[in-house]
Amino acid sequence: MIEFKNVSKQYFESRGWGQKRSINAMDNISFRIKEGSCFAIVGESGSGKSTLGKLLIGLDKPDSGQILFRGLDLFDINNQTRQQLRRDMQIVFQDCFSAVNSRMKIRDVIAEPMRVHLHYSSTGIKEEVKRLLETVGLTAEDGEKYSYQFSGGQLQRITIARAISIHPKVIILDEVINSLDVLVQISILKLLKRLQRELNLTYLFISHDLHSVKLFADEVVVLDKGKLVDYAEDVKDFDKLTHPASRRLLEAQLPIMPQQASEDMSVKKGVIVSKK
Amino acid sequence: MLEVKNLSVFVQRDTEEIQVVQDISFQVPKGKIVGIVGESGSGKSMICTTILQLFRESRRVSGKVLFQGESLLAKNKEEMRKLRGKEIALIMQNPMAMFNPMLSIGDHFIETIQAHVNISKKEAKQKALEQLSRYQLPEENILQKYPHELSGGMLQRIMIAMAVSHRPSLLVADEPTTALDTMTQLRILDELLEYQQEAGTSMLIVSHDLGVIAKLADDLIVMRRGLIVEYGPASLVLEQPLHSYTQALLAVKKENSTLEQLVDHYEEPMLGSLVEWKPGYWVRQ
Amino acid sequence: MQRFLVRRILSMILALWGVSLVAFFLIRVIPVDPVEAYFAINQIPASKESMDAIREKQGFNQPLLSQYANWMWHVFQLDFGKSFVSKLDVGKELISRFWITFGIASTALLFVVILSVTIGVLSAVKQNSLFDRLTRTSIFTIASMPSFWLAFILIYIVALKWGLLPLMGWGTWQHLILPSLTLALGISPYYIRLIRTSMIEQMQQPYVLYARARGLKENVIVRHHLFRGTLPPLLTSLAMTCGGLLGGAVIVEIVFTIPGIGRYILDSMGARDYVVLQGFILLIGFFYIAINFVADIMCAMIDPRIRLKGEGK
Amino acid sequence: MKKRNKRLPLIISSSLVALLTMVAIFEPWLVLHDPHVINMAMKLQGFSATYPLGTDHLGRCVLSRLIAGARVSLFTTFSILIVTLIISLVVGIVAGYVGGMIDTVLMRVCDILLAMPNFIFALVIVGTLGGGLFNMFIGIVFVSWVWYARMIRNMVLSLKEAPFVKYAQVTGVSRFNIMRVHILPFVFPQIFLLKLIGLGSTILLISELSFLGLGVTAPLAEWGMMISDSKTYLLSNPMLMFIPGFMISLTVLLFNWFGDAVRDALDPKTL
Amino acid sequence: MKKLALLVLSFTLMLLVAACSNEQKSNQKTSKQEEASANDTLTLSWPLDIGAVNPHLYAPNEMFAQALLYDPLVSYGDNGEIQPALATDWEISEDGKSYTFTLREGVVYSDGSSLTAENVKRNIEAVLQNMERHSWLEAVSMIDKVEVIDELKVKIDLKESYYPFLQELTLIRPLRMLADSGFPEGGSTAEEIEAPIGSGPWILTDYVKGSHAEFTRNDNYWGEKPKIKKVIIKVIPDSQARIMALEKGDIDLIFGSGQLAPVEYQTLQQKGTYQTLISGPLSTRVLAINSTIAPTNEKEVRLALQYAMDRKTIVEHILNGLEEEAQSLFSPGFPYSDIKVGQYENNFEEAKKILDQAGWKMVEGQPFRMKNNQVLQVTIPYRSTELVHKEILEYLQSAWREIGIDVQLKAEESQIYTQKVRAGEFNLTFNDTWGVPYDPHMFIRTMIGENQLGLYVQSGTAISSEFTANVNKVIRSTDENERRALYEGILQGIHDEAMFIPISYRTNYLVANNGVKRLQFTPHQYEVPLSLFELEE
Repeated sequence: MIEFKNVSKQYFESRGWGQKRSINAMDNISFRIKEGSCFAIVGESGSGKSTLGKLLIGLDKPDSGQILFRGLDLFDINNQTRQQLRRDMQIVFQDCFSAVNSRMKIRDVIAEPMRVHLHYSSTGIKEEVKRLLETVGLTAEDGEKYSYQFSGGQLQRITIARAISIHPKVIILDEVINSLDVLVQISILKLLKRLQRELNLTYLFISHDLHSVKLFADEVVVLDKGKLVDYAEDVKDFDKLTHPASRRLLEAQLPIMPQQASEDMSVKKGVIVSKK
Repeated sequence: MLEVKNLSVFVQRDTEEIQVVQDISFQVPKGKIVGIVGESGSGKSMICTTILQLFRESRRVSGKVLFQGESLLAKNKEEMRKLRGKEIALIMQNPMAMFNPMLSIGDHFIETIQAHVNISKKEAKQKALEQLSRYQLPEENILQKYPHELSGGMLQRIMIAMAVSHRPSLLVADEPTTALDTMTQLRILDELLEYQQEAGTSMLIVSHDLGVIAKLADDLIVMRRGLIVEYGPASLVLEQPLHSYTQALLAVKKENSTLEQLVDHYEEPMLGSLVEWKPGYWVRQ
Repeated sequence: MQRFLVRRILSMILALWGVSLVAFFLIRVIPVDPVEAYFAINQIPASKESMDAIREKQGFNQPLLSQYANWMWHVFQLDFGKSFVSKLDVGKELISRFWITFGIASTALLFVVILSVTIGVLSAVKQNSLFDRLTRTSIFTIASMPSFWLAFILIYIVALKWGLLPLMGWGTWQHLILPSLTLALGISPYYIRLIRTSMIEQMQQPYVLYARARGLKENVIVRHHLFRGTLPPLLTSLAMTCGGLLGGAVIVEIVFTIPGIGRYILDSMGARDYVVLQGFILLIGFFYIAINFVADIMCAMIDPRIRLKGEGK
Repeated sequence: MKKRNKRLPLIISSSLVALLTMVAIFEPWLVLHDPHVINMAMKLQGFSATYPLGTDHLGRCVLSRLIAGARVSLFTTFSILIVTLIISLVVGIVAGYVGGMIDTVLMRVCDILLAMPNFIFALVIVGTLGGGLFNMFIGIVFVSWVWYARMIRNMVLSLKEAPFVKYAQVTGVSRFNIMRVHILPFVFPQIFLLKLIGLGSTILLISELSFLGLGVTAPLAEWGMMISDSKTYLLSNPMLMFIPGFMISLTVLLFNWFGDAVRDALDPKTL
Repeated sequence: MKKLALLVLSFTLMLLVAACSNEQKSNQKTSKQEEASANDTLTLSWPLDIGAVNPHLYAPNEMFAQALLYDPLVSYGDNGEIQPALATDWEISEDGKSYTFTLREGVVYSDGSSLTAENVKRNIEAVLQNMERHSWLEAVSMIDKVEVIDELKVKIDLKESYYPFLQELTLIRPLRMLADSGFPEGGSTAEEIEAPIGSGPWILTDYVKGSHAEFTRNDNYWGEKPKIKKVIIKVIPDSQARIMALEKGDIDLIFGSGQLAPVEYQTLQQKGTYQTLISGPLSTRVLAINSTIAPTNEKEVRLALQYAMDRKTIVEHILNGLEEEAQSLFSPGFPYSDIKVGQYENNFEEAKKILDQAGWKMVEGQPFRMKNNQVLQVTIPYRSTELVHKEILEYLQSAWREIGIDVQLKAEESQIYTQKVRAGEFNLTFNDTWGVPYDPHMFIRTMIGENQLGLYVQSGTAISSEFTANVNKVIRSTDENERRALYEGILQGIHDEAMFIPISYRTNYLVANNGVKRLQFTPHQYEVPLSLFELEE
């Protein structure tokens, strides 16, 4: 369904006196996402996983390579097709509080994409908003409220409702559960799983938390410093992830065990070099 | 070392007063680490700031906070100031925001040292360097660096080095690793643990992440909506949690759990009283 | 830092060039013929021939662009031309008057800094106290008076009734006080508010909380953390105000009869003395840009975030 | 209790502003005498029942002229407010959101205009165009939109990075709608508030230009002009100069207070 | 923090240094000033800086200061009589085209050099060199050549005969004499002079631009020497400031027309602690009526306006009795002002009657008179800075409303006003006569000049062509009787066609503290007779 072909992207950082340092955000990355699957991309911060999401949704352009959606090159299409693609692809951000315009009522927030893409009557939109709110576990009355009246979990449900309102094929989930409480994370993941089944969606799940990936995704790739370093067809098979970067991510998962156990863990020492 | 008795905290919001911490008692014994875990809004951070009396909004506090036998709540501003940083040191979350962007690391370090010891700037700087080298941050020019030139992990480590520079008898860590990368998080926790064991300091650590608490704590407190749900030795609580809420939290972190099995919300009211199940192990019914 | 400097200097040059355009063309689009104006202020009934002769001589009948080029060429050699009316060297005339105005403006600035820093800091620290309310109310009341009005009151009370200071004119340091005080009182409230708000905002910052957590003394917190954070916005707007001070000096110079640049410019405006007005705009523009440049550099020295902005994001 | 305290200044100041506006609007019905009619026999009268604030040097009712002056002063001030608000919003939002060449050009223009102190620039413009209400209006508008436009642009630049704007972009909402729905509602209140606080200084600027003989001219009655008209009566009839001066101060104070009250009511943090 | 403190400190220091450098300069000034302010010094205020005091140029050189330093060949006495000054004697040739002046012996400039015929020639030629600037003045454009006859005799040849030539020689500028050492290199005074060196009663001894100027008595003066040793002129542009300075004792004297508003003069007079004095008529405040545009192109309308002028109220209430009601265009005491042409009395009923007869009728429900659906509306522009004009016009606006005339006042910034007037965009406007020695000939002459205000006044009238011819004739006539007859015709024409509405005669007035003695005026509006004042011992 979606294919990345040798995609590279560099960012430049100026160093004064016209000197520039390039940072490889994505370095010759290729992979393919099957329709109806949940494809996870993991990596530490700075590994290039957010850039990948940005490119796919069209917020940025790659330096080289192609990104194909159902065989169409995303960066070689006319405006009409692009508008259609915008309907097919939606995104949900990590920071749900700033992903919603705080001056708009929730019903207008949810209706916004519909007003662009679907030619519903105003009553039609009203009905649809109500239906969507109920689908994600909220009530019709919530549509009259503003974003600051909701908790993070509820707001994330609203952004999900907004994303599915125009019947997209693909949704990019950019660290959607990271700033939420543990149990709320589970409820959002469950909601997303249900919607995927009902609406036949394809997910691109971007995360740095392998544990949630394991719970939620089907396939996984690991990014490290802009390079695709590891791939597992089934997330249950974490053993297949052998690259040091993948191992680091796995080890960083703090196991729940009593304190005594950690005593024999070797403590690494040294200076952490600034990434800035 | 630190004893909290029947602590309740009320916060003024608009017109009503909300009780954010309800009748909480626990103690941090000398040389031990006590961890408090709970989701956002459970009141766990309130406890830290109440102990140190560091808050901006109007709060009403009842109960007792005893530090080395003295009531902290009875102390005046200047007495509290002298305790803060010297006897009770605080490590806070989001180090990027905690450092004044206009002051260099050296400035921060020196003013911290000078706050409690009457020494010259030069000596303070010397002390800062010693302290930094002890924590594997020996580069001299780190003192000249400004906060935004350093990574969050680095700043957090500097924060720890600063916190322990007066060898406090109690270290309060409020979400010390929350804003950090997973890798860095691990390293910071190791360092904290190492310092605690070496210095024998008592420590109160607060986090929403069970993993963090599990790694450090001797005693563990699970909080929800201002109440203690479960309180006991970490080994016991983690291995065989008694309360269903704790069980739900732990289940998420289990290696082999699947999404379907997990509880996704916990709405049961907590009306029951806290009972001592075993000596030193309390659970709410 | 170097990159920051280079960028600032480049934009400074660009702005200066723009100012020269404004100075030249804005003045030229005005609907009054300077030659006619010249005869009018002398109340001389002029004939067409004599006006044409002067136009010819002054080059007013050449295309505007070549006039501009010619003017700029002379400006580069620091020659601002001769006044159309008085026939005196504009550069010299402007500079000699500029120092007087600058004297007033800088003394006023000193007053502003002293007034606003003391009152601003104190009222932020003692927020909502009687002192805070009282000083702020009185200073805001004073500031709501038109400056010429305030000047009259000051002259009447301090100079005429009490006889403490000279009424008006220019000469000793005593002459400096009332005009600059008038200017300062007019704008201090803005700074008091700025410092106060900024300090109170800083108090909300997590690093202040952290400073308390480390047990720092309150006065150290005020000095190191609160006041320091107030400096960059304070400096930036003080630099902006330098322009405002020069502008406000016009009125003060009128009321106190000080032979400064403002009065000169008002007279030249009446006479449509192009050459003077152009030189003036350029001079003030240059001064203003230079002051802002200095302020930016100072801000960058105080706030490392600005300084390093040019070097990587 | 606390809440009411905060509202109180807003209620009082806004009703005073409303009152002043009413006075300005209903001026023709409120004046006791025609503010323009001269009655030499009644010149320089003191306070009386017929002339509550006395008469001026041409025997006109001072109170009536004060009321008529409120109309001119407020009308000018408000129209300056509205026009600068519109210009700066359009320029700031377009420059900030559209970016590119348009942004560069607009901002360079702003740089240049900002390189001149406001008052002096206004003075040069009004002085060279010649005095009068309209020229003064032009002069003040010309210098006062720039700073706000700059400010708005910077606000827009950071808003542009907000995820909800990014979302609107990737969903295909039109540029115009993004500016209208997602940018304007965030920029407008802040700028309006700033302008409201700046109203007082606009009134002062008008009166100062009038004082220099560059502002409002006869036959309109305006406070600044009333002051400059009665300058020569400073010694013999100081009240003639005092009353309009007092009125200006009062109005400026009122607007400053009103602006502060609005801000405090909106943003409890800063007080 | 230390770095910061250093920064702030250095900035403050910079400011202080800048401020101090000014103070030092000014400190020296004051010490000098104080030294001088002994009993032999008179201090007075003047609204403007005296300028470079170039005798051959105009603004920003102040006329009164030029008059203090430089002498003319002949001077203007009472009733327009020409009196000797630097020239003791002069001969006029038969055809009126050649003037030979005999210079006074022993006149020395303040630099010690003597007045010579050569020097006079140099001065006049310097003026001629800058012809475009002076062409407005007939006396200059008429000069054909200047010849030195001998050491003390100089002959000026005119292109045509021009009777007011001697009168124009008395002008303060541009035909006064500068010492040779005052000429800059190259000899042209068109732009600047080397130094202000004249032969007048005063010497400029100290000058700080925009602040003050100090004049010291010229002890070698050829005429009657001033009684006072020193005079300091302080620049105080604002009348209120002047009054306060007088009250504080910073100045001794305020002199001149318009330096105080009428009400301010009255207030000071009523205080009783000062000497106050008003001069005789110096020039006339008149309203000029444009005869080229409607509705003032109708003679009836102009006549009605003449009758509708209540001079009494204006003089009494606005001018506070400082000026006299004007009965004629030129005040008594001017050449040819004894010609009687009649006058219009204030009579509102008469005005209404004339308008009714002319077809301007009051219509029911309309505030103003109408004719052919046109409202009787007159536009009067004025300089926004002229407060007295404004008051008079505001009064007229209100008074003329009574008889159905709609007065539109247009306050204009000075230069714009001038342009409007030159373009004839007015029905009425203020146009004061010029005073001695210009009146009446210069005033009359400009009425036929292109783009002149006076042209609009006369060219729409029925008698315009005859009027123009007469004016051309009168300035070239050499015969006194013929001149008189022509003036009679001209003045009568002006009156009959109601071209100007005289309002009052302008005066100079002064307020001085009691230490100043022998206060008086001269007929020159722009001269301050400092040489005549005395100080109490």
